[in-house]
Amino acid sequence: MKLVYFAWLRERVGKAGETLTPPNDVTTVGALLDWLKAQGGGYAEALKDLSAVRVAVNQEYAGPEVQIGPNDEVALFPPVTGG
Amino acid sequence: MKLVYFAWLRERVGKAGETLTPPNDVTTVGALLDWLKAQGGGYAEALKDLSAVRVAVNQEYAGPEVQIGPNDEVALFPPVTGG
Amino acid sequence: MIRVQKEDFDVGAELKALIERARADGAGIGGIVTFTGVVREFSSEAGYRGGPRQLTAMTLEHYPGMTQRQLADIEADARKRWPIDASLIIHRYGRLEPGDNIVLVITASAHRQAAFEANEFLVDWLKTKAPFWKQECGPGGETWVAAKASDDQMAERWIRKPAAKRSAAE
Amino acid sequence: MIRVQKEDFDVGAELKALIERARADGAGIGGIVTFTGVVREFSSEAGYRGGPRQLTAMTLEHYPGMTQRQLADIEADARKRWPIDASLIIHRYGRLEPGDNIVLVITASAHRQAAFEANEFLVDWLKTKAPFWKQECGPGGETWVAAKASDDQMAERWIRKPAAKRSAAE
Repeated sequence: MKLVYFAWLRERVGKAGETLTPPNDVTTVGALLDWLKAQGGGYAEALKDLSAVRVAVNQEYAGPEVQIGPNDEVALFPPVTGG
Repeated sequence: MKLVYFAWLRERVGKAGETLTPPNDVTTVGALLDWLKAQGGGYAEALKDLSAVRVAVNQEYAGPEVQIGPNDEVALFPPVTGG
Repeated sequence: MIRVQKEDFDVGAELKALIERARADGAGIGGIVTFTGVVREFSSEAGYRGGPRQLTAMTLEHYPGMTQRQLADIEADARKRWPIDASLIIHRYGRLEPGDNIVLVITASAHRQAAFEANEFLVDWLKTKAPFWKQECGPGGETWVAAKASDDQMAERWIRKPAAKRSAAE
Repeated sequence: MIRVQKEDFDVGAELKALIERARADGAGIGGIVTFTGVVREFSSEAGYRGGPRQLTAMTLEHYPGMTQRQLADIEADARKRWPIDASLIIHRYGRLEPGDNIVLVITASAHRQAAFEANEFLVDWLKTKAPFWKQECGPGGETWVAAKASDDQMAERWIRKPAAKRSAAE
Protein backbone atom coordinates (compact mmCIF):
# COMPACT_ATOMS: atom_id res chain seq x y z
CA MET A 1 0.00 0.00 0.00
CA LYS A 2 1.35 3.40 -1.02
CA LEU A 3 1.11 6.11 1.62
CA VAL A 4 1.71 9.83 0.99
CA TYR A 5 1.83 12.66 3.53
CA PHE A 6 1.43 16.40 3.10
CA ALA A 7 2.10 19.66 4.99
CA TRP A 8 2.68 19.32 8.76
CA LEU A 9 1.63 15.68 8.61
CA ARG A 10 4.55 15.05 6.28
CA GLU A 11 6.87 16.95 8.61
CA ARG A 12 5.75 15.00 11.68
CA VAL A 13 5.91 11.59 10.02
CA GLY A 14 9.31 12.65 8.71
CA LYS A 15 8.86 11.56 5.09
CA ALA A 16 6.77 12.45 2.02
CA GLY A 17 5.65 8.89 1.38
CA GLU A 18 6.41 5.21 1.72
CA THR A 19 5.16 1.75 0.81
CA LEU A 20 3.79 -0.18 3.76
CA THR A 21 2.21 -3.60 4.26
CA PRO A 22 -0.25 -3.35 7.14
CA PRO A 23 -1.61 -6.55 8.76
CA ASN A 24 -4.41 -8.37 6.93
CA ASP A 25 -7.11 -7.10 9.30
CA VAL A 26 -6.40 -3.47 8.32
CA THR A 27 -9.04 -3.19 5.59
CA THR A 28 -10.49 0.30 6.20
CA VAL A 29 -9.18 3.85 6.46
CA GLY A 30 -10.11 3.94 10.16
CA ALA A 31 -8.20 0.71 10.90
CA LEU A 32 -5.18 2.03 8.97
CA LEU A 33 -5.09 5.23 11.03
CA ASP A 34 -5.31 3.26 14.30
CA TRP A 35 -2.56 0.89 13.19
CA LEU A 36 -0.27 3.72 12.02
CA LYS A 37 -0.78 5.64 15.25
CA ALA A 38 0.17 2.52 17.21
CA GLN A 39 3.56 2.48 15.43
CA GLY A 40 4.53 5.37 17.72
CA GLY A 41 7.21 7.99 16.98
CA GLY A 42 6.39 10.39 14.16
CA TYR A 43 3.19 8.51 13.32
CA ALA A 44 1.82 8.92 16.85
CA GLU A 45 2.83 12.59 16.77
CA ALA A 46 1.21 13.18 13.37
CA LEU A 47 -2.02 11.34 14.23
CA LYS A 48 -2.41 12.57 17.82
CA ASP A 49 -5.56 14.54 16.94
CA LEU A 50 -7.50 12.65 14.27
CA SER A 51 -10.01 15.50 13.92
CA ALA A 52 -7.19 17.41 12.19
CA VAL A 53 -6.44 14.60 9.73
CA ARG A 54 -8.02 14.24 6.29
CA VAL A 55 -7.68 11.12 4.15
CA ALA A 56 -7.87 10.53 0.40
CA VAL A 57 -7.88 7.05 -1.16
CA ASN A 58 -6.75 7.04 -4.78
CA GLN A 59 -7.03 10.82 -4.77
CA GLU A 60 -10.66 10.97 -3.59
CA TYR A 61 -11.66 12.10 -0.09
CA ALA A 62 -12.42 9.09 2.08
CA GLY A 63 -14.09 8.60 5.48
CA PRO A 64 -12.98 6.03 8.10
CA GLU A 65 -15.36 3.37 6.71
CA VAL A 66 -13.81 3.31 3.22
CA GLN A 67 -12.23 -0.04 2.21
CA ILE A 68 -8.55 -0.11 1.28
CA GLY A 69 -6.26 -2.76 -0.22
CA PRO A 70 -2.64 -3.33 -1.21
CA ASN A 71 -2.88 -1.49 -4.54
CA ASP A 72 -4.37 1.71 -3.14
CA GLU A 73 -2.72 5.11 -2.72
CA VAL A 74 -3.69 6.53 0.66
CA ALA A 75 -2.92 10.18 1.40
CA LEU A 76 -2.97 11.74 4.88
CA PHE A 77 -3.01 15.51 5.26
CA PRO A 78 -4.33 18.40 7.37
CA PRO A 79 -7.46 20.35 6.37
CA VAL A 80 -6.69 22.19 3.15
CA THR A 81 -5.85 25.91 3.02
CA GLY A 82 -5.61 26.76 -0.67
CA GLY A 83 -7.59 29.24 -2.74
CA MET B 1 -35.17 76.56 -16.94
CA LYS B 2 -32.77 74.25 -18.76
CA LEU B 3 -34.28 71.01 -20.07
CA VAL B 4 -32.30 68.05 -21.41
CA TYR B 5 -33.62 64.87 -23.04
CA PHE B 6 -32.01 61.45 -23.57
CA ALA B 7 -32.47 58.26 -25.61
CA TRP B 8 -35.93 57.80 -27.18
CA LEU B 9 -37.28 60.74 -25.20
CA ARG B 10 -34.75 62.94 -27.01
CA GLU B 11 -35.78 61.42 -30.35
CA ARG B 12 -39.50 61.96 -29.73
CA VAL B 13 -39.13 65.54 -28.46
CA GLY B 14 -36.86 66.11 -31.46
CA LYS B 15 -34.02 67.90 -29.65
CA ALA B 16 -31.33 67.18 -27.06
CA GLY B 17 -32.19 70.15 -24.86
CA GLU B 18 -33.64 73.64 -24.69
CA THR B 19 -34.26 76.57 -22.37
CA LEU B 20 -37.93 77.07 -21.50
CA THR B 21 -39.87 79.45 -19.29
CA PRO B 22 -42.92 77.62 -17.96
CA PRO B 23 -45.79 79.58 -16.36
CA ASN B 24 -45.32 80.73 -12.76
CA ASP B 25 -47.60 78.05 -11.34
CA VAL B 26 -45.29 75.27 -12.65
CA THR B 27 -43.22 74.82 -9.48
CA THR B 28 -42.83 71.01 -9.29
CA VAL B 29 -41.58 68.19 -11.51
CA GLY B 30 -45.13 66.82 -11.80
CA ALA B 31 -46.53 70.17 -12.91
CA LEU B 32 -43.73 70.58 -15.44
CA LEU B 33 -44.47 67.18 -17.01
CA ASP B 34 -48.18 68.02 -17.26
CA TRP B 35 -47.45 71.41 -18.82
CA LEU B 36 -44.94 69.96 -21.32
CA LYS B 37 -47.35 67.20 -22.34
CA ALA B 38 -50.03 69.83 -22.97
CA GLN B 39 -47.72 71.51 -25.51
CA GLY B 40 -48.60 68.61 -27.86
CA GLY B 41 -46.49 67.40 -30.79
CA GLY B 42 -43.24 65.68 -29.82
CA TYR B 43 -43.78 66.49 -26.13
CA ALA B 44 -47.14 64.72 -26.06
CA GLU B 45 -45.59 61.77 -27.93
CA ALA B 46 -42.60 61.57 -25.58
CA LEU B 47 -44.66 61.91 -22.39
CA LYS B 48 -47.60 59.72 -23.44
CA ASP B 49 -46.74 57.07 -20.81
CA LEU B 50 -45.34 58.81 -17.74
CA SER B 51 -44.52 55.46 -16.09
CA ALA B 52 -41.69 55.16 -18.64
CA VAL B 53 -40.27 58.60 -17.87
CA ARG B 54 -37.56 59.29 -15.29
CA VAL B 55 -36.62 62.78 -14.12
CA ALA B 56 -33.45 64.24 -12.65
CA VAL B 57 -33.22 67.76 -11.23
CA ASN B 58 -29.69 69.13 -11.19
CA GLN B 59 -28.45 65.61 -11.93
CA GLU B 60 -30.21 63.92 -9.02
CA TYR B 61 -33.22 61.63 -9.46
CA ALA B 62 -36.41 63.51 -8.61
CA GLY B 63 -40.01 62.46 -8.00
CA PRO B 64 -43.09 64.50 -9.12
CA GLU B 65 -43.23 66.41 -5.82
CA VAL B 66 -39.73 67.93 -6.14
CA GLN B 67 -39.67 71.76 -6.38
CA ILE B 68 -38.09 73.34 -9.45
CA GLY B 69 -37.16 76.90 -10.38
CA PRO B 70 -35.75 78.97 -13.28
CA ASN B 71 -32.09 78.08 -12.53
CA ASP B 72 -32.56 74.32 -12.43
CA GLU B 73 -31.43 71.74 -14.99
CA VAL B 74 -34.24 69.24 -15.49
CA ALA B 75 -33.50 66.00 -17.39
CA LEU B 76 -36.14 63.67 -18.83
CA PHE B 77 -35.18 60.16 -19.91
CA PRO B 78 -36.36 56.53 -20.10
CA PRO B 79 -35.41 53.94 -17.45
CA VAL B 80 -31.64 53.42 -17.67
CA THR B 81 -30.06 50.39 -19.39
CA GLY B 82 -26.33 50.68 -18.72
CA GLY B 83 -23.99 48.30 -16.95
CA MET C 1 -11.96 55.57 -8.59
CA ILE C 2 -14.39 56.12 -11.45
CA ARG C 3 -13.95 56.75 -15.16
CA VAL C 4 -16.45 57.35 -17.94
CA GLN C 5 -14.77 57.08 -21.31
CA LYS C 6 -15.14 56.32 -25.01
CA GLU C 7 -11.85 54.38 -25.14
CA ASP C 8 -11.44 50.70 -24.42
CA PHE C 9 -9.81 49.57 -21.17
CA ASP C 10 -7.22 46.87 -20.44
CA VAL C 11 -8.52 44.74 -17.56
CA GLY C 12 -5.10 43.25 -16.74
CA ALA C 13 -3.43 46.67 -16.58
CA GLU C 14 -6.25 48.17 -14.49
CA LEU C 15 -6.14 45.24 -12.08
CA LYS C 16 -2.38 45.50 -11.69
CA ALA C 17 -2.50 49.26 -11.07
CA LEU C 18 -5.29 48.84 -8.50
CA ILE C 19 -3.40 46.15 -6.57
CA GLU C 20 -0.26 48.30 -6.55
CA ARG C 21 -2.24 51.33 -5.35
CA ALA C 22 -3.83 49.30 -2.56
CA ARG C 23 -0.50 47.82 -1.47
CA ALA C 24 1.11 51.28 -1.49
CA ASP C 25 -1.71 52.40 0.85
CA GLY C 26 -0.79 49.55 3.18
CA ALA C 27 -4.03 47.67 2.58
CA GLY C 28 -3.93 43.94 3.34
CA ILE C 29 -5.93 42.82 0.32
CA GLY C 30 -6.29 39.11 -0.33
CA GLY C 31 -9.12 38.87 -2.85
CA ILE C 32 -10.01 40.94 -5.88
CA VAL C 33 -13.30 40.51 -7.71
CA THR C 34 -13.67 41.85 -11.24
CA PHE C 35 -16.81 42.14 -13.31
CA THR C 36 -16.44 42.78 -17.03
CA GLY C 37 -19.53 43.45 -19.10
CA VAL C 38 -19.17 42.95 -22.84
CA VAL C 39 -21.46 43.59 -25.80
CA ARG C 40 -23.42 40.42 -26.62
CA GLU C 41 -23.70 38.85 -30.05
CA PHE C 42 -27.46 38.70 -29.81
CA SER C 43 -30.11 41.12 -28.68
CA SER C 44 -31.72 40.60 -25.30
CA GLU C 45 -35.02 41.31 -27.06
CA ALA C 46 -36.42 38.70 -29.43
CA GLY C 47 -36.14 39.34 -33.18
CA TYR C 48 -39.10 39.88 -35.46
CA ARG C 49 -39.72 36.16 -35.74
CA GLY C 50 -39.17 35.50 -32.04
CA GLY C 51 -35.64 34.14 -32.45
CA PRO C 52 -32.47 35.84 -31.23
CA ARG C 53 -31.50 38.91 -33.21
CA GLN C 54 -27.84 39.16 -34.27
CA LEU C 55 -26.35 42.55 -33.39
CA THR C 56 -23.95 44.48 -35.58
CA ALA C 57 -23.28 47.25 -33.06
CA MET C 58 -24.55 49.07 -30.02
CA THR C 59 -24.50 52.74 -29.10
CA LEU C 60 -24.33 53.83 -25.48
CA GLU C 61 -25.67 57.30 -24.74
CA HIS C 62 -25.17 58.88 -21.33
CA TYR C 63 -25.83 62.03 -19.32
CA PRO C 64 -22.29 63.26 -18.72
CA GLY C 65 -22.45 65.27 -15.50
CA MET C 66 -24.98 63.00 -13.83
CA THR C 67 -23.08 59.83 -14.76
CA GLN C 68 -19.97 61.00 -12.93
CA ARG C 69 -22.02 61.99 -9.92
CA GLN C 70 -24.03 58.76 -9.78
CA LEU C 71 -20.96 56.55 -10.15
CA ALA C 72 -19.08 58.45 -7.44
CA ASP C 73 -22.11 58.17 -5.09
CA ILE C 74 -22.53 54.46 -5.77
CA GLU C 75 -18.85 53.77 -5.17
CA ALA C 76 -18.83 55.78 -1.94
CA ASP C 77 -21.93 53.90 -0.77
CA ALA C 78 -20.32 50.50 -1.44
CA ARG C 79 -17.23 51.52 0.50
CA LYS C 80 -19.40 52.55 3.46
CA ARG C 81 -21.21 49.20 3.46
CA TRP C 82 -18.26 46.82 2.95
CA PRO C 83 -14.62 46.82 4.04
CA ILE C 84 -13.30 47.51 0.55
CA ASP C 85 -9.67 48.60 0.26
CA ALA C 86 -9.68 49.57 -3.39
CA SER C 87 -12.30 49.87 -6.10
CA LEU C 88 -12.62 50.96 -9.69
CA ILE C 89 -15.58 51.55 -11.98
CA ILE C 90 -15.06 52.21 -15.69
CA HIS C 91 -18.07 52.63 -17.98
CA ARG C 92 -17.74 53.24 -21.70
CA TYR C 93 -20.07 55.17 -24.00
CA GLY C 94 -20.31 55.62 -27.76
CA ARG C 95 -20.37 52.98 -30.48
CA LEU C 96 -19.40 49.43 -29.51
CA GLU C 97 -19.35 46.11 -31.35
CA PRO C 98 -20.15 42.57 -30.17
CA GLY C 99 -17.39 41.34 -27.85
CA ASP C 100 -16.28 44.90 -26.95
CA ASN C 101 -15.90 45.82 -23.29
CA ILE C 102 -18.70 47.99 -21.85
CA VAL C 103 -18.10 48.14 -18.12
CA LEU C 104 -15.46 47.15 -15.57
CA VAL C 105 -16.01 46.94 -11.82
CA ILE C 106 -13.14 45.94 -9.52
CA THR C 107 -13.42 45.52 -5.75
CA ALA C 108 -10.53 44.45 -3.54
CA SER C 109 -10.68 43.46 0.11
CA ALA C 110 -8.95 41.38 2.75
CA HIS C 111 -12.22 39.41 2.82
CA ARG C 112 -13.32 37.76 -0.38
CA GLN C 113 -17.00 37.79 0.57
CA ALA C 114 -16.93 41.57 0.96
CA ALA C 115 -15.28 41.90 -2.45
CA PHE C 116 -17.92 39.66 -4.07
CA GLU C 117 -20.89 41.38 -2.43
CA ALA C 118 -19.68 44.92 -3.05
CA ASN C 119 -19.05 44.03 -6.69
CA GLU C 120 -22.53 42.59 -7.19
CA PHE C 121 -24.02 45.61 -5.44
CA LEU C 122 -22.16 47.99 -7.76
CA VAL C 123 -23.14 46.10 -10.91
CA ASP C 124 -26.79 45.93 -9.83
CA TRP C 125 -26.86 49.67 -9.20
CA LEU C 126 -25.07 50.50 -12.44
CA LYS C 127 -27.79 48.59 -14.27
CA THR C 128 -30.62 50.45 -12.54
CA LYS C 129 -29.31 53.91 -11.59
CA ALA C 130 -26.42 55.02 -13.81
CA PRO C 131 -27.82 57.21 -16.62
CA PHE C 132 -26.76 55.16 -19.64
CA TRP C 133 -29.01 54.02 -22.48
CA LYS C 134 -28.23 51.25 -24.92
CA GLN C 135 -29.36 51.37 -28.50
CA GLU C 136 -28.91 48.09 -30.36
CA CYS C 137 -28.21 48.04 -34.06
CA GLY C 138 -29.03 44.88 -36.05
CA PRO C 139 -30.68 43.71 -39.28
CA GLY C 140 -34.05 45.19 -38.28
CA GLY C 141 -32.62 48.66 -37.63
CA GLU C 142 -31.98 50.46 -34.37
CA THR C 143 -33.82 49.67 -31.14
CA TRP C 144 -33.57 51.22 -27.68
CA VAL C 145 -33.06 48.44 -25.14
CA ALA C 146 -35.90 48.23 -22.62
CA ALA C 147 -35.08 48.23 -18.91
CA LYS C 148 -35.50 44.81 -17.32
CA ALA C 149 -37.70 44.23 -14.28
CA SER C 150 -35.21 41.57 -13.18
CA ASP C 151 -32.52 44.26 -12.90
CA ASP C 152 -34.76 46.28 -10.59
CA GLN C 153 -35.33 43.19 -8.46
CA MET C 154 -31.60 42.55 -8.25
CA ALA C 155 -30.96 46.13 -7.12
CA GLU C 156 -33.75 45.90 -4.55
CA ARG C 157 -32.00 43.00 -2.81
CA TRP C 158 -29.59 45.55 -1.37
CA ILE C 159 -32.35 47.81 -0.06
CA ARG C 160 -34.17 44.99 1.67
CA LYS C 161 -31.35 43.17 3.36
CA PRO C 162 -27.89 44.70 3.22
CA ALA C 163 -27.16 43.87 6.87
CA ALA C 164 -28.20 40.21 6.63
CA LYS C 165 -26.03 39.58 3.61
CA ARG C 166 -23.18 41.41 5.22
CA SER C 167 -23.22 39.38 8.42
CA ALA C 168 -22.54 36.26 6.36
CA ALA C 169 -19.13 37.69 5.42
CA GLU C 170 -16.10 36.03 6.98
CA MET D 1 -10.31 24.66 -18.20
CA ILE D 2 -7.98 24.10 -15.26
CA ARG D 3 -4.27 24.68 -14.71
CA VAL D 4 -2.02 24.01 -11.74
CA GLN D 5 1.30 25.73 -12.17
CA LYS D 6 4.34 27.29 -10.52
CA GLU D 7 4.46 30.19 -12.98
CA ASP D 8 2.60 33.45 -12.61
CA PHE D 9 -0.45 34.16 -14.79
CA ASP D 10 -1.54 37.28 -16.65
CA VAL D 11 -5.17 38.00 -15.77
CA GLY D 12 -5.76 40.28 -18.75
CA ALA D 13 -4.39 37.75 -21.23
CA GLU D 14 -6.34 34.87 -19.68
CA LEU D 15 -9.54 36.89 -19.73
CA LYS D 16 -9.05 37.88 -23.35
CA ALA D 17 -8.34 34.28 -24.43
CA LEU D 18 -11.39 33.01 -22.53
CA ILE D 19 -13.71 35.57 -24.12
CA GLU D 20 -12.36 34.72 -27.58
CA ARG D 21 -12.83 30.99 -26.93
CA ALA D 22 -16.39 31.52 -25.76
CA ARG D 23 -17.24 33.71 -28.75
CA ALA D 24 -15.71 31.17 -31.14
CA ASP D 25 -18.01 28.57 -29.55
CA GLY D 26 -20.96 30.82 -30.36
CA ALA D 27 -21.71 31.56 -26.69
CA GLY D 28 -23.67 34.76 -26.04
CA ILE D 29 -21.70 35.87 -23.01
CA GLY D 30 -22.48 39.25 -21.49
CA GLY D 31 -20.81 39.14 -18.08
CA ILE D 32 -17.48 37.78 -16.91
CA VAL D 33 -16.63 37.49 -13.22
CA THR D 34 -13.01 37.11 -12.18
CA PHE D 35 -11.65 36.30 -8.75
CA THR D 36 -7.95 36.85 -8.14
CA GLY D 37 -6.43 35.72 -4.87
CA VAL D 38 -3.11 37.32 -3.94
CA VAL D 39 -0.62 36.71 -1.13
CA ARG D 40 -1.37 39.09 1.74
CA GLU D 41 1.16 41.33 3.45
CA PHE D 42 0.13 40.10 6.86
CA SER D 43 -0.57 36.70 8.34
CA SER D 44 -4.16 35.69 8.92
CA GLU D 45 -2.96 34.38 12.29
CA ALA D 46 -2.01 36.90 14.97
CA GLY D 47 1.69 37.49 15.66
CA TYR D 48 3.38 36.61 18.92
CA ARG D 49 2.19 39.81 20.53
CA GLY D 50 -1.31 39.53 19.10
CA GLY D 51 -0.73 42.08 16.32
CA PRO D 52 -0.57 41.32 12.60
CA ARG D 53 2.53 39.42 11.54
CA GLN D 54 4.31 40.73 8.44
CA LEU D 55 5.01 37.99 5.92
CA THR D 56 8.14 37.66 3.85
CA ALA D 57 6.94 34.74 1.75
CA MET D 58 4.53 31.84 1.52
CA THR D 59 4.98 28.31 0.22
CA LEU D 60 2.08 26.44 -1.32
CA GLU D 61 2.34 22.66 -1.23
CA HIS D 62 -0.14 20.50 -3.15
CA TYR D 63 -1.00 16.90 -3.99
CA PRO D 64 -0.42 16.87 -7.76
CA GLY D 65 -2.71 14.14 -9.09
CA MET D 66 -5.52 14.86 -6.67
CA THR D 67 -5.39 18.61 -7.30
CA GLN D 68 -6.03 18.17 -11.01
CA ARG D 69 -8.85 15.75 -10.31
CA GLN D 70 -10.52 17.91 -7.65
CA LEU D 71 -10.34 21.07 -9.75
CA ALA D 72 -11.78 19.30 -12.79
CA ASP D 73 -14.62 17.87 -10.66
CA ILE D 74 -15.40 21.24 -9.07
CA GLU D 75 -15.44 22.98 -12.45
CA ALA D 76 -17.71 20.31 -13.98
CA ASP D 77 -20.05 20.61 -10.99
CA ALA D 78 -20.29 24.40 -11.36
CA ARG D 79 -21.10 24.05 -15.04
CA LYS D 80 -23.88 21.60 -14.24
CA ARG D 81 -25.40 23.96 -11.68
CA TRP D 82 -25.19 27.25 -13.58
CA PRO D 83 -25.48 28.25 -17.26
CA ILE D 84 -21.77 29.01 -17.58
CA ASP D 85 -20.39 29.37 -21.12
CA ALA D 86 -16.71 29.47 -20.26
CA SER D 87 -14.64 29.00 -17.13
CA LEU D 88 -11.03 28.87 -16.03
CA ILE D 89 -9.33 27.92 -12.78
CA ILE D 90 -5.60 28.51 -12.32
CA HIS D 91 -3.97 27.68 -8.98
CA ARG D 92 -0.27 28.25 -8.33
CA TYR D 93 2.04 26.32 -6.01
CA GLY D 94 5.59 26.83 -4.77
CA ARG D 95 7.15 29.90 -3.20
CA LEU D 96 5.23 33.18 -3.45
CA GLU D 97 5.76 36.66 -2.06
CA PRO D 98 3.28 39.24 -0.76
CA GLY D 99 1.28 40.70 -3.64
CA ASP D 100 1.91 37.66 -5.88
CA ASN D 101 -1.02 35.98 -7.56
CA ILE D 102 -2.17 32.66 -6.02
CA VAL D 103 -5.40 31.76 -7.72
CA LEU D 104 -7.55 32.87 -10.64
CA VAL D 105 -11.17 31.87 -11.22
CA ILE D 106 -13.05 33.16 -14.27
CA THR D 107 -16.70 32.44 -15.04
CA ALA D 108 -18.53 33.82 -18.07
CA SER D 109 -22.23 33.68 -18.78
CA ALA D 110 -25.03 35.44 -20.60
CA HIS D 111 -26.45 36.05 -17.12
CA ARG D 112 -24.31 38.01 -14.70
CA GLN D 113 -25.91 36.46 -11.63
CA ALA D 114 -24.93 32.97 -12.81
CA ALA D 115 -21.36 34.16 -13.38
CA PHE D 116 -21.20 35.68 -9.89
CA GLU D 117 -22.70 32.66 -8.12
CA ALA D 118 -20.64 30.06 -9.98
CA ASN D 119 -17.50 32.05 -9.22
CA GLU D 120 -18.24 32.27 -5.49
CA PHE D 121 -19.07 28.58 -5.47
CA LEU D 122 -15.75 27.69 -7.10
CA VAL D 123 -13.73 29.90 -4.76
CA ASP D 124 -15.51 28.49 -1.69
CA TRP D 125 -14.78 24.93 -2.81
CA LEU D 126 -11.17 25.69 -3.69
CA LYS D 127 -10.72 26.95 -0.14
CA THR D 128 -12.22 23.84 1.44
CA LYS D 129 -11.61 20.95 -0.99
CA ALA D 130 -8.61 21.54 -3.24
CA PRO D 131 -5.56 19.83 -1.69
CA PHE D 132 -3.29 22.85 -1.20
CA TRP D 133 -1.56 23.84 2.03
CA LYS D 134 -0.13 27.25 2.78
CA GLN D 135 2.97 27.70 4.87
CA GLU D 136 3.62 31.29 5.88
CA CYS D 137 7.13 32.58 6.37
CA GLY D 138 7.68 35.63 8.56
CA PRO D 139 9.91 36.99 11.34
CA GLY D 140 8.89 34.21 13.74
CA GLY D 141 9.75 31.41 11.31
CA GLU D 142 7.51 29.16 9.28
CA THR D 143 3.90 28.37 10.20
CA TRP D 144 1.33 26.17 8.50
CA VAL D 145 -1.86 28.17 8.02
CA ALA D 146 -4.82 26.68 9.92
CA ALA D 147 -8.05 26.00 8.05
CA LYS D 148 -10.80 28.50 8.87
CA ALA D 149 -14.22 27.43 10.13
CA SER D 150 -15.65 30.40 8.21
CA ASP D 151 -14.43 28.85 4.95
CA ASP D 152 -16.29 25.63 5.77
CA GLN D 153 -19.43 27.64 6.47
CA MET D 154 -19.11 29.46 3.17
CA ALA D 155 -18.77 26.18 1.29
CA GLU D 156 -21.76 24.72 3.11
CA ARG D 157 -24.01 27.47 1.74
CA TRP D 158 -23.95 25.61 -1.56
CA ILE D 159 -24.94 22.29 -0.04
CA ARG D 160 -27.90 23.69 1.83
CA LYS D 161 -29.51 25.88 -0.78
CA PRO D 162 -28.17 25.76 -4.30
CA ALA D 163 -31.64 25.80 -5.85
CA ALA D 164 -32.90 28.77 -3.85
CA LYS D 165 -29.90 30.90 -4.74
CA ARG D 166 -30.15 29.83 -8.34
CA SER D 167 -33.78 30.80 -8.73
CA ALA D 168 -32.85 34.39 -7.91
CA ALA D 169 -30.81 34.55 -11.11
CA GLU D 170 -32.17 36.69 -13.88
